[in-house]
Amino acid sequence: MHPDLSVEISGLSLTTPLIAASGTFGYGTEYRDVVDYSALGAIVVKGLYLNPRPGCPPPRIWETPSGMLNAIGLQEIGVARFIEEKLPELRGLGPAILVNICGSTLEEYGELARILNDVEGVSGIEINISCPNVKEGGILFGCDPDLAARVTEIVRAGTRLPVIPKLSPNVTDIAAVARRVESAGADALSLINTIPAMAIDVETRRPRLANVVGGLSGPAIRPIAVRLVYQTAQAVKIPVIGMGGIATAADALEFIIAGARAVQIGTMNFVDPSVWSRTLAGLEDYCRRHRLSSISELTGTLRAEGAMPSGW
Amino acid sequence: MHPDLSVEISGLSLTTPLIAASGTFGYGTEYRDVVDYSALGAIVVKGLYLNPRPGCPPPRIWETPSGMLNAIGLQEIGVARFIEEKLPELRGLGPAILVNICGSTLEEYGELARILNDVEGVSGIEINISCPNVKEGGILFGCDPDLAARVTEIVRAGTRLPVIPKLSPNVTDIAAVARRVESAGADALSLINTIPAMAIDVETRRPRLANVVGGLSGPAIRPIAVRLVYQTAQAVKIPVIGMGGIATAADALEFIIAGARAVQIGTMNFVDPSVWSRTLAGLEDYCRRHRLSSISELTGTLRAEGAMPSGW
Amino acid sequence: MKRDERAVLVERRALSPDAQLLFFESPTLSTSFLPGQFTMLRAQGEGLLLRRPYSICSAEPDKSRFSLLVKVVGQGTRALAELPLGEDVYCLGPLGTFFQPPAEGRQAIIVAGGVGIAPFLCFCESLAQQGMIAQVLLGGRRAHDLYLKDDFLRLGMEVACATEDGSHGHRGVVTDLLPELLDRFERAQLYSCGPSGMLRRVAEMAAQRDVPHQVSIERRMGCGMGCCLGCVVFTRRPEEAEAEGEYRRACTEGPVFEAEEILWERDPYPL
Amino acid sequence: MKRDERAVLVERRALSPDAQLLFFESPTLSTSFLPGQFTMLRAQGEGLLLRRPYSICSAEPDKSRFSLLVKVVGQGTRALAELPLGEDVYCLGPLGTFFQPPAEGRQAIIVAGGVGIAPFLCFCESLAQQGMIAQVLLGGRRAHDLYLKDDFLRLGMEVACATEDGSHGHRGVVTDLLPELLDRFERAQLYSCGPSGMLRRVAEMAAQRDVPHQVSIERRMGCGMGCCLGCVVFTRRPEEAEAEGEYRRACTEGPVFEAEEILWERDPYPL
Ligand SMILES: Cc1cc2nc3c(=O)[nH]c(=O)nc-3n(C[C@H](O)[C@H](O)[C@H](O)COP(=O)(O)OP(=O)(O)OC[C@H]3O[C@@H](n4cnc5c(N)ncnc54)[C@H](O)[C@@H]3O)c2cc1C
Ligand SMILES: Cc1cc2nc3c(=O)[nH]c(=O)nc-3n(C[C@H](O)[C@H](O)[C@H](O)COP(=O)(O)OP(=O)(O)OC[C@H]3O[C@@H](n4cnc5c(N)ncnc54)[C@H](O)[C@@H]3O)c2cc1C
Ligand SMILES: Cc1cc2nc3c(=O)[nH]c(=O)nc-3n(C[C@H](O)[C@H](O)[C@H](O)COP(=O)(O)O)c2cc1C
Ligand SMILES: Cc1cc2nc3c(=O)[nH]c(=O)nc-3n(C[C@H](O)[C@H](O)[C@H](O)COP(=O)(O)O)c2cc1C
Ligand code: FES
Ligand code: FES
Repeated sequence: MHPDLSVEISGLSLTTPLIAASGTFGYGTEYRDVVDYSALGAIVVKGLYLNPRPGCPPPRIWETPSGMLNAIGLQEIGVARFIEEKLPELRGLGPAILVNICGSTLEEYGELARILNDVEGVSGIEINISCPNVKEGGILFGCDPDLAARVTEIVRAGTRLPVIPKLSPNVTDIAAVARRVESAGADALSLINTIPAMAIDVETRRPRLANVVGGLSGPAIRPIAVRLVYQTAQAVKIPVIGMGGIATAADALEFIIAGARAVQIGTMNFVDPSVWSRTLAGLEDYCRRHRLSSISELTGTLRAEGAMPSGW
Repeated sequence: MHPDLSVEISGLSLTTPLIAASGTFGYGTEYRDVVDYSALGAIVVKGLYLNPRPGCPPPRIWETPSGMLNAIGLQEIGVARFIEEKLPELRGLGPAILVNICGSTLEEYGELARILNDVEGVSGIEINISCPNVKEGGILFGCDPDLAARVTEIVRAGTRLPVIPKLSPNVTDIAAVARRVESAGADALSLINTIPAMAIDVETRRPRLANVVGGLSGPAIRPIAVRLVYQTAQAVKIPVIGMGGIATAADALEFIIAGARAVQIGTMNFVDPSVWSRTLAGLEDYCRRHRLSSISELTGTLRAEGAMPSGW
Repeated sequence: MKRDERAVLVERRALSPDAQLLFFESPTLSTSFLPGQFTMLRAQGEGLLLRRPYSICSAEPDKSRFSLLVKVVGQGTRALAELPLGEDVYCLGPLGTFFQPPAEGRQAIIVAGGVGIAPFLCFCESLAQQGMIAQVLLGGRRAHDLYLKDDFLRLGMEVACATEDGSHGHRGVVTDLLPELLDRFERAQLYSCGPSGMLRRVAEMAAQRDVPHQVSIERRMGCGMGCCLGCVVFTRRPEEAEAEGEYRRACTEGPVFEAEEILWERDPYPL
Repeated sequence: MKRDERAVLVERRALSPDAQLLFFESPTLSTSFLPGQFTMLRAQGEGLLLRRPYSICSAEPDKSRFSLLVKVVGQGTRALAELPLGEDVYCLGPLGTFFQPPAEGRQAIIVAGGVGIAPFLCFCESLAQQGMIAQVLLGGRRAHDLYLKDDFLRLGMEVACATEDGSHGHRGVVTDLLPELLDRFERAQLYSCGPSGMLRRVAEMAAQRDVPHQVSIERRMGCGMGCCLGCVVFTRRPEEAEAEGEYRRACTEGPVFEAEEILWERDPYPL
């Protein structure tokens, strides 16, 4: 018997638990020649604001031990051009389409939610709350539980689509933020976004990124991401989508066992576009070996009995 | 001419800017056969409480991509046995001796400071504030700026030795914590302690660490640590000691250019005990090539002009 | 069509103490690319995360072979240079834009430095097949950095060289040789690839004399597929208003750009 | 004295599809260790961070050679198994405690399974030099897991084997063979190394019959130098009160412990 690899996330049915992470899969069509799209349950498109944005100057990326830094500055084409130019081609490809939205103000998030609400082919909204709030000196919405909740409320009010705030790892207490956005009406949560980090060219004494600070992604951050997913899944009742450095089925399973219903893959798709089919095959094999009729049975099944987590 | 590699940290003179990180160099004598101690400016000994502690059950460590997880649970012998059994041997070895202190209560930190104040051979106190506060449900002192400041005050009141709070990376705003402990009387700051993280054996569905969550160290975290040191050094006037995944002179230089006066090495000493002499030679070579008469001239000289850090 | 294709290292040829030509065999890449395009790959076990971009240097389609010119500058290039014969790598490609042959009646002038020489070997192969002879200017520090000089000569190209230490050809930078050629060929088409200082100098001369100029730009690349937006170059197309322009992707809208579209002052230190 | 010493791989001998004996040459390690001690190393370019612990298996001090028995279970052991001859590794050692020879009049009985066989070859070499003959019980899944059987025989040891599939010797676990030997030798000294289930079974039998038992314990290790406290085993020494005991380091107070000091129930799943 085939194990059931489909998952359901607050009304959103996905054929597989594998989702392309925002900002790493463009507007969804770029990898058509080399990725097996039938392995993808959904695609989250590059973060969109209301209007196009130029992004940061180069250099924008740098490789670090088992990770990569990026400071793209959310270069994007604006929601209108996305709907007009990109979405039609994307709709026919199979995976569900989730739109990652960004705002400089609370109002911008609300406006984006209303615009996307009626657009054919959009299955859900992921809210990128790791954006600077221009009205409050650039503090990231996601680093303040109140602001994170208000962004969620305003998006919730603007749309009937599933609303998925994407949490920033850069907070003292992720469970507190998770609970706040859950009460504010989130249907699910996704995490983690990249971790603020930097590198320096010591010969020139310049930062490796023109923006000085960027976001760290890739296998280096996986143990941090698994911990944050575990803490979040224990704090909320809504489904959690986990990500951070997934490269293999075993990595995806770590997130699922820690509490994720589905997972996203970003950086490792750059390294190896066969990651999707390899990972899906690995999940299927695991379900068979462990006699699971559905991958969903595995969510949150960490055997932490007897363990007494304390300081270390 | 020999470049001057000695550094001065709030009255503490170190022959080199390289310091052995707490918990990775035991009580200081273990590496005598294989490490060139003349390359070390100081040794921070394993975190000490007032009384001996058994530590966590095994498994206590796990390797991750370019990193390692540990949950030792602060197994240690208590300050009295340290002074009696370990310190006499350690005193003769050359590097300055810094004691890393831990407390379950505010009072315990104060008591340790008073005890160490008069002990011959102890040159300074590093305060490990990443310890659970037993009186407040186990929250780590270091994750609450108020508590971090109160720990610093109480230690400050108990000793004339230089007081160096060691900051936890697991906070939303490190600059805020840094400024609070600076006002509370810290002479210098060290950072970063390990980042909370976990890994799972998917075949058994058990955590890789008996304690479930542990601390991530090693090269994987270096870009995060450099960023935190940069933000901290810009927020305070007191000297900063940087660490996190340093493996080479270039890595140490990143921290120094980002704002550190000295650096600590932990995990990479396990991997390669020659890291000390290699790194020191590399610093000397760098000073020569860049015509620096003293390594201290390099602290905080990142050329970030023109860069406009914003979201990414 | 782009593929991620297994390629086996079948031969290597040393070019200098730190550069070599590596020959790979793979099913389709040797027949599916155009000169100027590149591929992304990493050698197994090199300990790095991201793939690295390499221009396709030459191809023997009948043998399903292509070559890459690799100069060791870091861990990824070192691992490739040390890859044992018979080992395989996965090559994602062909990627990016390519050099357009010169318009009727224009003389091709190529200015190349260092590893920037790589994409021009296959380009000259295709020019030769069409009976064209390009003027090839090669630059480097020392004589041994003038990679593939003899291969260009064998294809019938006219080659002139410059070295910084004067050990071969003109002593100085390769762009010193350009004015004379531009005087000689009134209707020229310039091509360049190499260090960014060289590219900018060529672009200035081309602009002064209003000569069309295709330039291949190097950037750090994360994906090569147009998705990470890590590889951008600030460009302004003729149809875009004065103040406008945007960051375009060297892996997708490039690496070969029309030089007049590039706003060089927007990348102070791009690598 | 501990050293971090360069060792060159000079020979390899396959023992089974996934195990081999690797011979290294290095200045002092072959003459400075005692049987039961280990060394920590990593093969270059294996992509791992931490070194891995390996027991020293045998030594030829006159040739400055020692051997390690390596079974492939993951990335680190695979890299070592694939290390080309002539390559070097840095070996930190000798580390840890060692097997004490049996007290006067006691018969040495060794129970070893899998890679737990490794430390006993040099131990038996030293027993043989002192004119002693140990009873060696080897266990494994199949015949080919009974590593080094012939080497023990060549040293004059008495060897008995057990395999789970019955392909060689007794069908079953190696501890099945122990009661008979303990009946035969009233004054015995037990030694064991191998899977933790086996060690616990031997320890129970030893305790029942009050036979001294030295056991070598495997733990994940971060440093091997006593500094990370990652490798601990819960032990209670005779002088410690009933309720006491503490976590001791397998790299420093071990890997060889007196079995009676180990509180097995404090490690439900130690690796
Ligand atoms: C389209 C394109 C085609 C290329 N074709 C070739 C080719 O045919 N042959 C060849 O040898 N190289 C080529 N390069 C350059 C090559 O990709 C880099 O040299 C390589 O990525 C360096 O990898 P590394 O791991 O060895 O060095 P790293 O450790 O990544 O870096 C070492 C040093 O090289 C610099 N560097 C990093 N990336 C680049 C880059 N893209 N260009 C220049 N310097 C860089 C770094 O700043 C650092 O100082 C090409 C680059 C591009 C974008
Ligand atoms: C004192 C001592 C002596 C040893 N002597 C030998 C020897 O002579 N020959 C030999 O082949 N091996 C020996 N080992 C075991 C060896 O260290 C491990 O097999 C090795 O660390 C695995 O590394 P890896 O990178 O291949 O596997 P990893 O990728 O680290 O792990 C692969 C699997 O092996 C398990 N594993 C990890 N560490 C250990 C460990 N210490 N013991 C058992 N399983 C482990 C992991 O849980 C995992 O499931 C010894 C261990 C110790 C502590
Ligand atoms: C180049 C790049 C661009 C990204 N852009 C976005 C973005 O626009 N919106 C967003 O929410 N996350 C963005 N991310 C974060 C990823 O979606 C993901 O959260 C993160 O990279 C961790 O997953 P990974 O380790 O699998 O890449 C970006 C990541 C990278 C590497
Ligand atoms: C095994 C281990 C034990 C540690 N114990 C302590 C400790 O007792 N007190 C403390 O302040 N930090 C402790 N640390 C943290 C280190 O001192 C250091 O902050 C951290 O490991 C980052 O540096 P690194 O990447 O160079 O190891 C420990 C780290 C490791 C790996
Ligand atoms: S390399 Fe990723 S967009 Fe060009
Ligand atoms: S391995 Fe580090 S203390 Fe034993």
